[in-house]
Amino acid sequence: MNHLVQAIDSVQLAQLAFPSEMPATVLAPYLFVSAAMFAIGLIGFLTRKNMIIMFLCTELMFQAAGLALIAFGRHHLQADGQTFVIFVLCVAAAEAAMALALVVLLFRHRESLSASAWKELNG
Amino acid sequence: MSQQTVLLLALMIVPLLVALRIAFSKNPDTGYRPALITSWLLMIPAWKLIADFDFSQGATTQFAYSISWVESLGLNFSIGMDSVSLLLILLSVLLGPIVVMASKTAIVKDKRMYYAWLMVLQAAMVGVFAAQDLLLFYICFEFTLLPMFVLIRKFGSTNRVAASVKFFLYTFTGSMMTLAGMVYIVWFVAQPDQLGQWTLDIATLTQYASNMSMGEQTWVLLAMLAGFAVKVPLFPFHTWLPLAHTEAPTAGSVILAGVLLKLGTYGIYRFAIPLAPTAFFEYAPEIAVLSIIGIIYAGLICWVQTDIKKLVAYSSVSHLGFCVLGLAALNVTGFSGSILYMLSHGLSTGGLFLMIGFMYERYHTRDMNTVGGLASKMPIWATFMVFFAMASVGLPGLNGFPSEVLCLISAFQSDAAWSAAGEPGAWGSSLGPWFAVFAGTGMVIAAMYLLFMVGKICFGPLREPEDHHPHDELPTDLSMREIITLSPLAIGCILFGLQPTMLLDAISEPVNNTVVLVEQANGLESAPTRVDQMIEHADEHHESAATPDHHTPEGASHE
Amino acid sequence: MITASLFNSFSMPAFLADPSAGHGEASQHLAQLAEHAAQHPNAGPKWVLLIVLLPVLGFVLNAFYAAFGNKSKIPAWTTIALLATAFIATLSMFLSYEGTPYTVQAFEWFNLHYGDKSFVANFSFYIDKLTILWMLFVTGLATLIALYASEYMSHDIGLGYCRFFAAFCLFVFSMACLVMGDNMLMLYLGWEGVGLCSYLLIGYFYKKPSAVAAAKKAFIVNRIGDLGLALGVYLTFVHFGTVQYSELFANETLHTYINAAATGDFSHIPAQAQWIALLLMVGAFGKSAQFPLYVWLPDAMEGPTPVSALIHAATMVTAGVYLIARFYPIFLVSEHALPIVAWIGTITALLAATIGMAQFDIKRIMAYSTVSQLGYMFAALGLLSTTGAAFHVLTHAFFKALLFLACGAVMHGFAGQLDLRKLSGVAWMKGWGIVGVTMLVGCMNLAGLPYITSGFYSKDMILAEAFITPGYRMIGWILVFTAILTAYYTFRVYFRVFVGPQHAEPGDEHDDHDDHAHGEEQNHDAGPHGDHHSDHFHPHAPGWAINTVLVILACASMLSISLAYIQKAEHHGWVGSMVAESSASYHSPYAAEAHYAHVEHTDMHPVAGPVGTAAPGKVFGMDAHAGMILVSGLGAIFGVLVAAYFHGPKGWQGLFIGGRTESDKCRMDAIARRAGPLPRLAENKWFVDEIYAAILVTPLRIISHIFHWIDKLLLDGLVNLFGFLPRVFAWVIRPSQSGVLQGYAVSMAGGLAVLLFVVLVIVMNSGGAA
Amino acid sequence: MNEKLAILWPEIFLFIATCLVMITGQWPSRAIRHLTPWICAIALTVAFFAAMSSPTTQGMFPAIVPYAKMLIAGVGMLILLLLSGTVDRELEREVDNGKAFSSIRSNRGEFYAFFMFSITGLMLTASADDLIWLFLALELTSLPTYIMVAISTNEKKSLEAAVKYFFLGALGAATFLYGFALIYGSAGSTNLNEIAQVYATNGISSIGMIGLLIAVIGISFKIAAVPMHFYTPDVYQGAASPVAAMLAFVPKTAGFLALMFILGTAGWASNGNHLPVELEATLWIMAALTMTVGNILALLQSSVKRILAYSSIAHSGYMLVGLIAGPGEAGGPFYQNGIAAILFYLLTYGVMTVGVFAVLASLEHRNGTEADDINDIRGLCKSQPVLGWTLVICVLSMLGFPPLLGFLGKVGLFTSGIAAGQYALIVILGINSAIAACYYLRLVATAYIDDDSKTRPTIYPSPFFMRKIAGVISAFAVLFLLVFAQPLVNGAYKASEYVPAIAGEPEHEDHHAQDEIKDNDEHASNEVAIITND
Repeated sequence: MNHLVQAIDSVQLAQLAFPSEMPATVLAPYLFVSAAMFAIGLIGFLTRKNMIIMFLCTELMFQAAGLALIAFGRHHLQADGQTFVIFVLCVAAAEAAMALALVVLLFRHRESLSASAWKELNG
Repeated sequence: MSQQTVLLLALMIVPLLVALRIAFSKNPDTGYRPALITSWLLMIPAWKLIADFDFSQGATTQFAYSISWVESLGLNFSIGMDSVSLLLILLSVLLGPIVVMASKTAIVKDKRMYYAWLMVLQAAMVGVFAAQDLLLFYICFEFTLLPMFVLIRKFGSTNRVAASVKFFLYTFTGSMMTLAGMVYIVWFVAQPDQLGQWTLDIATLTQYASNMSMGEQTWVLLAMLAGFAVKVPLFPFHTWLPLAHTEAPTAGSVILAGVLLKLGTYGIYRFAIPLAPTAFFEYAPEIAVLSIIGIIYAGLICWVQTDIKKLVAYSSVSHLGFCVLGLAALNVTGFSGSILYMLSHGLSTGGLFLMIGFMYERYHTRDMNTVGGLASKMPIWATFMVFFAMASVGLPGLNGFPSEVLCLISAFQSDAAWSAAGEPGAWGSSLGPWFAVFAGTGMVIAAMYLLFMVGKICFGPLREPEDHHPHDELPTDLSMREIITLSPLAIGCILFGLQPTMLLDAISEPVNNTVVLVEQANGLESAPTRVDQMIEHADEHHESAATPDHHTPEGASHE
Repeated sequence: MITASLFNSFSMPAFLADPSAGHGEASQHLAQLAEHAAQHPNAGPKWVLLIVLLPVLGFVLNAFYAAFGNKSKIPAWTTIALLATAFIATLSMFLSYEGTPYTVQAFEWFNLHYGDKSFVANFSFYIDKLTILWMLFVTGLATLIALYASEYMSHDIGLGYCRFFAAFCLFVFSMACLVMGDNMLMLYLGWEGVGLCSYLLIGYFYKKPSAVAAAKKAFIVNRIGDLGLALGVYLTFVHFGTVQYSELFANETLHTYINAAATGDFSHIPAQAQWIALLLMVGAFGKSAQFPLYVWLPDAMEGPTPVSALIHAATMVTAGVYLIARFYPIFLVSEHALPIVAWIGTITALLAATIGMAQFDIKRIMAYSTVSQLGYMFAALGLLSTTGAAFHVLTHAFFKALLFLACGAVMHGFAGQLDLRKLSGVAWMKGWGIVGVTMLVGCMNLAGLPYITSGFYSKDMILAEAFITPGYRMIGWILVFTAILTAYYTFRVYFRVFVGPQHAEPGDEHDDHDDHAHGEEQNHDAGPHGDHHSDHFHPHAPGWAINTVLVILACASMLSISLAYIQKAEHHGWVGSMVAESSASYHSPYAAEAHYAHVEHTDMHPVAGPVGTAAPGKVFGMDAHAGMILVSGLGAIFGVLVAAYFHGPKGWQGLFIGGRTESDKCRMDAIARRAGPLPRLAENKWFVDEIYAAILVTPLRIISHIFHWIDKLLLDGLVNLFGFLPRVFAWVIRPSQSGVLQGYAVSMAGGLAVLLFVVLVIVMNSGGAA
Repeated sequence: MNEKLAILWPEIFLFIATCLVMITGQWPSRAIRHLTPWICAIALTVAFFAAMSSPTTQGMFPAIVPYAKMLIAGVGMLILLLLSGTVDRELEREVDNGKAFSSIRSNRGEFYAFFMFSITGLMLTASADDLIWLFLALELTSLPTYIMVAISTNEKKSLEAAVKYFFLGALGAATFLYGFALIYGSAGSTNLNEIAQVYATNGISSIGMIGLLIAVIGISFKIAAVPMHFYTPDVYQGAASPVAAMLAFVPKTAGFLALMFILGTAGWASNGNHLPVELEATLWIMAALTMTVGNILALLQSSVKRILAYSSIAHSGYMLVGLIAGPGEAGGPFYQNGIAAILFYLLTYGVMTVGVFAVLASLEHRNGTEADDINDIRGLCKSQPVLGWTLVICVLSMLGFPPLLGFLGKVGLFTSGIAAGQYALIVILGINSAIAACYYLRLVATAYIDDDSKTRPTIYPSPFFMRKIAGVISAFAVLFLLVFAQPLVNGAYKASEYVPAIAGEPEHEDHHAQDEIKDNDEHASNEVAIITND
C-alpha cells in the first residue's frame, strides 16, 4: 500500500494538510478516547444481549481503531493512517451488511434478537 | 546394493507386500496360507544372512544400505545390522511362522485383518532392529504399536478395549518423551562445537553424545527411559503388560513377550547407554534397584495369580528385570547376559504363551481353579508346559540359565570397591553383590510361581470347566501342527542352553565396544581390546571436529 | 553384628601349627596336580564322555518310546543296559586312572573374554579320584536300582514307565555332570538338573496332590540352597577370577590362604574368600537336606521307592557332601564355615533321629534316617574328616538304598501300605524271605552294629574324629547319642514290620485303584494287583529283579567293610585313598594320629583357638578309636535291645524280648501315652513344617497378595488416574463451552485478561532480572 | 508495480474466476451452472502454476509466496472437491424434476464465489507486506466464510454457527485492528518491513508491544488458540462438513501467515534468539493451553466434527511451538526452523483434515443430514472400505503416528522447539500427543475395529463422488507424500527464509525529540512518552 502512495510522497501530502506536527500532548487524548471507545465497545459486546447492539458495539471497536489510526497518522504526519481508516470503513460496512442479513435471518427463526437464544451447539 | 542387503530389505518389504495382498483379497477369511508360506519363506533370507554375516566383525554394521528419505530432517532409510541386531532379527523372523501356525484355529473371524497385521508387525519388528537411523528406529519402534493395538483390540478377549488403549497410550506417551530426548541428542551433536551437522546416524551420534554434560545426559536418559522403561517394562511402569498380555490373542502375546518387550531393552542397550553413558553409569544403581524390585515384586505377584496368562505376563516383568539388571551392570558379562536374555526370554515365555493359548482354545478359560491337572489328559501338552516352565525357571542346560547367570554375575561383580582392590573378577561399576543377592531371590521366586503354575495346571486331579466339550477341530492333546509350532522354540531353548557361547562369541565385539565406550566416557580404566582402535579413531574425529575449520555446520550451506 | 557374634561362637580351630605335618604339603601337591590339569586341558580320553552321554541317550530313547506309545519293558532294559555300560566305563576310568587329574571337554559352553579377563565354563569334565569314587557308586547303584524299578514300576507300563526311566536317565546324566563337571557352572548344571529330576520323580504320581506339593517343595527348598551355591560361584569367580577347578585349585592366592589358615591366622584372608564357603555351604545344606533346609526330603518320599532309594538316599543327597569335599580348600580358608557345617550336621543328625523315632510310615522313617546320616557326613566334613564323610557316603549309599528298596518291596507288595502299625511278620510270609534277610542286613548297617557292619566302620571314623578334635567333644557325644537313637528306630521298623505275628492291611492303592496315578496309557488288566479286591487281599511278593537287587546290595553293604581295611596303612582305607588325591585331601591330622598312634598324643602341639582345653584324642582315658568302638558299638547294641524290648514280638524261642502279639500293640504305646506331648511333637516333626509355614510361607503369601493389590490399586490406579486426569480437567472446563455467544465473549475477554496479567507478571520478573 | 503484479498473478486469476463464477452460478442453463466448480478448479490450477513461478520479494519472508500459494491452491483444490453438492441440493433436484430454475433461491453462485474470495484472501495474506493489506486480506478471507457457514446447510445449527462465528470473528477482527493501529502508531509506518526496521533500530516501544500483543491475540482467533477458541467446535459442528474442512484450513493458514508477519516485525532475535519476552510468554502460555484444552476437551466428545474441531485447536497449539521457536539463525538448517516446520505442518494438517472431513461429508443419514456422531462411522472400514481407510489413515496421520505425514510434521516442530530450547513446551507437546492419541484411536477403532455394536445407525454414502475423491486423494497424499516428503519439506524450508530487519541509524523520519514531550505536559501518559522509543 505504501508503495502506491509513495509516488505522491505521502509525507509531503500530509504536510500540506497538516502543516505542523501534532504534539504528543494532543495525541494522548485522542488515544484515550480511542481506548475508551474500544473498551465501551467491548463491554457493550459482553453485556448486551441484543444482537444488533452487539454488532454496533463491534462497530464501535472498529471505529476506535479508526480513531487511533487517524490520530497516529496525524501524529506521524502521514496519510497512511487515514488511508487505513478508509479501508476499515469499507470493511465495517461490509460487515454491517452481513450482520444485518444474518440477524434478520436469525430473527425469522426465533423471533428474538437475543444472542442467548442460540445455544444448541455446545459442549 | 549387495545381495544380502536385498535380502534384508526383503525381510521388511515382503511381509508388507503380503500384508497388502491379504488385505486386498476378497474373502475376509483368507490369510492363513499366504501368511504361513511367507513367514516360512522368510527363513530363507534370514538364514542366508546368518551364513553371510561376518561374525569376526560383529560390531561392524553389515549389509548396510542407506537412502535419503527426508534430507532436511536428516532422515535416511538406513538399515544394516551388527551381530546383536542380526540375532534379534532372527528371533523376530523365527517367531513369524510360529505365531502364524499358532493362530490357525484360534482365529476364526476376520482372518484377513489378522494375518495382514501380523505380517505388518513382522516387517516393523525387523525394521526396528535393522534401523541404523535414529528416527527410522523410532518410526519402526512406534509402528509396532499399531498392529499390536489392532490384534489386541480386535482379537483379544473380554477386556480387550481397555487393554489395547492402555497398551497403546502408555507406551506412546513414554515414547514421545523418548523422541524428545533423541532429538535433543541430535541437536546437541549438531552444535558447531560438536559435529556441527544434523545427523541421525546412530554410530555418529554415539561418538559425540558422551560430550554432553552430566545434567544434559541425565535429562536425556530420563527421556529415553520414559519410553524404554515402559516398553521393557521396568517396575513401576509395568501395569500395562499384564493387561495387554492377558487380553491379547496368543500370537499377540507371543510376539509381545518375544520381541516387543525386547524393544525396550534393546533401546536401552543401543541408545540409552551409548548416548548417555555418564548418566547411565551414575544412575545404574537406581535402575538396578528398580529392576530388582520388579524381579521380586512381580515374581511374588505371579505367585498369587489364578489367571495363568496373567501369571506368565507378570513373570515377564520379573524376567525382564534380570535383563535390565544386566544392562545396569554395564560390563561385558552383563551386556552379554542381557542380550542373551532378550533372545532366550522370547523362546521360553513365547513357548509358555503358546501353551496357554493351546489350552485356552480347548477350554476357553485361563482360570487355574477351573481347569487343571491336564497332564493326565494332555500328556504332550503337559510335557511341553513343564519344559518351558523349566526353561523359564532358568534350569541350567536350557536357555534361561546362561542369560540369568550372566546377568547375576554381572551385577555381583560390578563392585567398585572390589575392583579397586584388584579382585580378578570384579568390574568397577556401581552395583555390587547385594544386588545379585536380592535379584537372586528372583530365582527362588521364579521356581515358586512357575512350579505353582505347573502344579496347578498340569498336575493334580483333572479339573475341567463344567460346560466343557471337545473342540471341533482340535484333538484332545496337541495336534501335529501345534507340536511343530512348539518344536522350534523347544529346540531353540536347548540350543541356547547348551551353546550360549555361540551367541556370546557372536555378540562379543559389539558388547565389548559398548563397554569400552562406557568406560571411556566415565574415565574408567579399560582393558585393552580390539575396539580400542575404533575409539581412537573416534577421538581423532572429535578433535578434528573441534578445530575451527570444522565449525561451519554443513546444514547451514542452504542457499 | 548378630551374624558376627554367631560366627565367633563357631570359629574354627587352626588344625595344626606345624606346616610340615599338614596342609602346606598337601596344598603344594594339590596345586601341582591341578596345575597339571590346567596346563593340559582336555587331555583325558574321550570315551570318558560316554559316562555322560549314555544316560542322555537313555533319556532320548525313552522319550522316543513315550512318543511312540511303547507298552513294554523295553525302556527299562534300555536304561539298564545303558547305565550298566556307563558303570563299566566308570570302572575302566577308575582302573585307567594314573594319579593325575585330567579334563575332558565335550564342547564349549560359556566362553566370555573381555580384555585380559575371561569367564570360561565349558561343558567339560574333571576327573580325579573323588569324581571316580562318586561316579562308581552313582552309576553302579543307578544300574541296580533301574533293574529293581523295571519290576517295581511295571504296573505303570506305558507312558508312565517311559517317563520314569527317561527322568531316571536324566538324573544319572545330571548327577554325572554334577560330579564330573570341571567347573562350578557344570556343577551347578548338575545340581539343578538333579533337582529337576528329583522334582519330576517325586511328582511322578502327579494326580496325587500331596506328591505334587512334595515335588514343588523339594524344588523350591533346593532352589534356596541353589541361590547360596550360585552366589558362592559368583563370589569365587569374582575373587579368584575363574570357576574352573583346575585353575581354581592351582590358584596361588588360594594356597596362600591355605597356608595362612594352617597357622590359624584367618585375619589376612579377605572376607570375600571366607564368604565363598559360607555361601556354598547353603547350597550343600539344601541339596543334602540339612537343617534348616531338610524339610523337603521326608516329603520327597511321595515319589516311587526306587527314586527314594537312588536319589533321596544314595546319590543326590550326597551332592552336598561332594560339594564340600570338592571345595575343601575353600572351606578350609573360611574361619567359620567348617565349624558351622559340623554343628549343623550334628543338630540335623539329632533332630532327624528324634523325628524318625516317632514316625509310623516306614519310608518316612528311612527318610529321616537319611537326613540324620547326612548329618553325620556333614559333621565329618566339619571335623576335617573328608575321608570319614566319603566313607559314610559310600556305605550309606549301599545300605540306605537297600533299606529303601526293601521298604519299597513291601510297599509294592502291600498295595502302598507303609504304616508300620498295619504290617507285621512280613519276613515270615511266603516269598518275602529275601526281603526280610536283606532288610535285616540293611538295618544292622544303619544301626552300626560293631565289627560286622560297614556302617559301623564309617560311623566310627566320624565319631572318633569328633572326640579327638579339640573342642568338638560335645559333637561327639551328641552323635553317639544319635547313634543309639538310630539303632532304636531302625530296629523298631524291623521288629514291627518284619517279625512277629503275620498281619497285613493293604494300602490305599488297593482300595482306590483308580486313584493311583498311572499314566493314562495304563492297561488296567495288566496291573499286577488289578484283580484284587478289598475282601481278600493277597500280598504280592517281589519278583526276581527286586530280589536280585536286594541281594546284591546286601552283599555290597557287607563287602564294603573290607574297604575299611584296603590301603588302611596309607590312607585309612580305600575311600581314604580315593579322597587323598583330590581336592578333599585335607583330612584331619588328628584322625591319622588317633588311628595309628604314630605320634604320642601328649606331644601334640597345643591348639590355637578358643577351645582345646581337653586333651585331644582321649575317650574314657583310652585311644579315641578304641573308645569309639566301645561306645558306639555298645550304644548300637543298646539301641537294638531297647527296640526289641519295646517293639519286638513275643517269644520265638526267647530271641525276642518284646511283648508284641498283635501288629500294633507294643510296649512303646503305653510309654508314649504317658510321656506327655513329646511323642506327639516328634510325630509331628516338631512342627517344623508348620513353623516354616507360619513364619515364612504365610507372610510371604500375604505380602504377595498385598503386592498384588498394590499393583492393581496403587500402581495401576495411578496409571489410570493419570489417564483419567485429562478427562477430569476436561470435565471441569467443559462448562465454558456453554454454547452461549456472550458467554464465549466473556470467556475470551476474561481469558485474555488473565493471560495478559500472567504475561505482565512474567515480564515484570524477567525485566527485573534483565 | 510489475513486481507486485508478478506476485499477484494467482490472486488475479482467482479474482477473475470469482467474477465468472458469480455469473455462471446463477445461469439458468444447467450445463453452464454446473460449470461453476470447474471454473474454480481451473482457476485454482492456473493459480497453482502461476504461484510456482512467483518471484521472491524484498520482505521479511522473501520466498514464502510460491510455497504458500501453492499450498493454498493445492489444499484449496481438495476443499473445492469436497464442497461439491453442498448447496442447492434440493433446488437441483427440483430442477431435475422439471421445475424452473430460480436464481433467487440458488446459492451456488455466491457459495463458490465466496469460496474463491476466501482463497483469494488467503493468498493475499501470503503476499501481504503491509498492515492495511494484511487487515484487508484477513477480512477477505474470513468474511465470506461467515456466509458460507450460514448457507452450508438448511438447518438451524448452521445459522447458530454462523452467528457465533461472525460475532466473535468481528470481535477478533476489531481486536487485531486495534492492535494494528497501535503498531502503526508506534512505528509510524504500515509497511511491515519498515515496522521491522523501526523496531530493530529503536527497539519496541510499550505501545508497540501492546499493539503487537493485541494483534497477536486478535489473530489468534483465526487459528482458534486458547482463549479465542470457544467458537470452534460449535462452528465446525454447525457448518456442513465441507465448509468445516475449509474452516479448519483456511483461517488457520491465514492466521499463521499473519502471525508470522506480525511477529516477524518484532523479530526472533531481540531476546537472544527469542521473541521479545512479552510475546514469547503470551505465545508460550497460549501454545501450552491450546494444545491441552483442545486435546482434553476432545476426549469428551461424541460428535466427530466436534472432535475434529478440538483437534484443530490442538494442532494450532502444536504449530504455535514452531512460531515460538522462530526461524532460527539466519540460513540455519531446517531442523531449527520453526517457521518451516509450521509451513510444512500446515500442508500436512490441511491434507489430513480435509481427508477426515471428506469422509464425514461422504456419509449421510437417510434424511440427508450429515454423518456426525461417532456411531455413524462405526464399522466404516467394513461397510465403506474406501472411506473407512481414508479415515483411518488420515486420523492416524493427525495422531502423528509414524511414519505418516503428520509424524514428519510433528518431528519438525519437535526439532525446532528443542533447537530453540523450549524443552518444557516440547514435553507438553509430547504429552498432548499422547492425550490426543486417545481420541484419535477411538476414531480409528470405531471405524476399523469395533464393528460389533448393535446400535449402529443406518448410514449411506452421499451421492457426491467428488467428496470421496477428495478423501481418497488426501489419504493417498498422506501415504505417498510421506515417501516423497523431502521436496515438500525442502519447499517449506525454502519458503521459510527469514530476513531479519537490520538495525539502521537511530534517526527516523517520524521521530520527535524526547525532551519536547517531557517538557510539554505532565499529564502525558506513559504510553505516549514511550512512543518515542528511548
